Amino acid sequence: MSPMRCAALLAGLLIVASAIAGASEDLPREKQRSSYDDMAPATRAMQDADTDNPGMLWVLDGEALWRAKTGSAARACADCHGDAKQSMAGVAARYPAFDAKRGGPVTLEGRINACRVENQNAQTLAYESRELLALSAYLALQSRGKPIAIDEKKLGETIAAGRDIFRQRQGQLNLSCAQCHDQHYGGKLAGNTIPQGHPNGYPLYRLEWQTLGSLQRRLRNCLTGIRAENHAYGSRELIALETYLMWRARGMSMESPAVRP
Amino acid sequence: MPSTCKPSNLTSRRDALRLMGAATAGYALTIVRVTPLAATPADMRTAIEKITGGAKVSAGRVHLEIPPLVENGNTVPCAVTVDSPMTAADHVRAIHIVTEKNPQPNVISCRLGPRAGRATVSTRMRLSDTQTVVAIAEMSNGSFWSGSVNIIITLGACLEDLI
Amino acid sequence: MARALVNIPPKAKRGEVITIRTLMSHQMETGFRYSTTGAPIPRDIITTFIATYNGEEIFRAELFPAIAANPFITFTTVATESGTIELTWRGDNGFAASEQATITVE
Amino acid sequence: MACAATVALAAPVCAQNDVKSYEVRGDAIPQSLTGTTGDPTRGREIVTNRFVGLCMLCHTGPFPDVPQQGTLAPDLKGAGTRWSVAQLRMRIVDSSRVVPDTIMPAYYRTDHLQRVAPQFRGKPVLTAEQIEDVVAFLATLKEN
Repeated sequence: MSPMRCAALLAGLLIVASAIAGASEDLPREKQRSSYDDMAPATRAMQDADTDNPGMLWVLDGEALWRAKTGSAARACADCHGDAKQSMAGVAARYPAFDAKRGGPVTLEGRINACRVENQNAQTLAYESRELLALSAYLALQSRGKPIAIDEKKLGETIAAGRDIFRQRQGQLNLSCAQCHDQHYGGKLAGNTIPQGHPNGYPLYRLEWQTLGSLQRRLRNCLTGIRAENHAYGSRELIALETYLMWRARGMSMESPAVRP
Repeated sequence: MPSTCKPSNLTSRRDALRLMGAATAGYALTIVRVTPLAATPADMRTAIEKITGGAKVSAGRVHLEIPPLVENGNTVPCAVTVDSPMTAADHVRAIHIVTEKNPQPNVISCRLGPRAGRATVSTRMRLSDTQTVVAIAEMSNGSFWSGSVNIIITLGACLEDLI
Repeated sequence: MARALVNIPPKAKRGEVITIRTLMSHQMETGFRYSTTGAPIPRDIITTFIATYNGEEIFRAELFPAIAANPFITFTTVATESGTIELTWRGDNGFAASEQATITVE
Repeated sequence: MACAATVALAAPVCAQNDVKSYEVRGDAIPQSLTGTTGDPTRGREIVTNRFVGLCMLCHTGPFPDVPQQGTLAPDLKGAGTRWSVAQLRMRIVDSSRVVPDTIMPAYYRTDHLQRVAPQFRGKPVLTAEQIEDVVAFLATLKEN
């Protein structure tokens, strides 16, 4: 075999090797940086003032829904949980959480829906519905300024599964989440600064969307961008990715409802 | 030496790398790129003539503030301030914002008067492309003044599926 | 649910220029977009915003599709007397919403 | 011997769906994928269109009409001086054969990819004709 051929084959081998190993370290905590820090002053101002932050429109809805009796049980969230400002303080910063009954992770949206089914005899709410966004925004607001803390002892396997997805090259463009958000953050993808991709502000108001959206919507956007097959809302894969990302952002302050470009 | 061309036989490995596997049922990707019809600078001139009734527009007295870095054309913060004492005798009657390349030139038309105290309004607008934005003020003496700014729009890098 | 976020200072000195900040929840569908089936999505926007102070109009705006979703409008007014400031939004498909706030002027 | 053992794994250069076979020599593909020379004018359009060539999402280049270029990849200025036509072709067809851990997608490869969205499956990012146009255009970027 000629050296040239050999070199080509070796290169091929390396692709395979790097795809399998993908072995980079997790983003160190001392390098964590909220996307807020990369935003233009005008966009920051929009997040900072509650009366300028469009996400607060959903919070107002969420507050009303928290108190509204719903389902055939005619029970409001507040009937069991009381004042969310006390009972829900810091809760969203711990989600996805380990759900003992299911023996696995549950997202904030998943918990809201489980509560509706089990305690209110109400229908589940669809991802990205106004109601689910409103309730999750209202709950997430009660964690604003609180550090993200994921139960890594109980969710270790989910975190590991999420990390694998984060590092998997995929799609027609053959990119992994890690390549952009661990290795090239701060660079410009066209005019857009690549963020580290911390989910510390969800649900958030994205100027591009002109509406509030969940982390899973954002993850699906990225998968579409790299021309990859998408994962369904609430799928194991997106929950794993969400859990890993929240763990990766551990210690960072919650900003919900954040504003992002 | 040419590389050989063999059918690649990686199906099983690829499947193994599929991570938890299955394609999501019922998934349908729909990429929607909205490319609206664009107005032209001539349409903007027509819109301005409609506002002024053909009167002369002088450059000056109107300050259009748009942050230097517009992060997304779908939500562009802007503020218009007009130099005016805002007294009963000398005030701003109206402030208009028009654009050059949006599907329709008009953005907003505000009516105000001496009770405003200051001639300043702000809003958030959509800009479909990098373009000139013009603010026009109608004064109580019937004169028209304008200020303009060229805005560079950052386009999102990725398209998203419509939900 | 037509939610609004309105910021009007509850107290002001007579003659003081106050800033009123408003945010109204509305998608502001432009009428220039098409659905996935290629059908045009009809326009659905807020067209008019009016502010009155003790019944007298102090500010009015005509809105076009180029106003971003969840319209944000700020304007100023001179605090003349104690009373009520009322804000009204009207739009396509019979959209109507209003908010009131009282102001004490000393 | 190691090489021989990896033939099956490392032979991505296969006629699969819309991808025709091509011959690699060192870090270059000497022959045009279409048998003809591309059109640099069309090539420029592809390179500067963020929805077709995608180049400017990551690269910077000497294109004053393209706002907000990327900063993730080398400046395309002087690409035609740095590389021969054959080397340019290789780097667009499958740059991972030159730089294994590159973030640059292979523009003319449909295998060794995972979880490709259904509408892109079996399709390269650009067609052979488009790649030749892009190569022809990049070869004109001589200014350093």
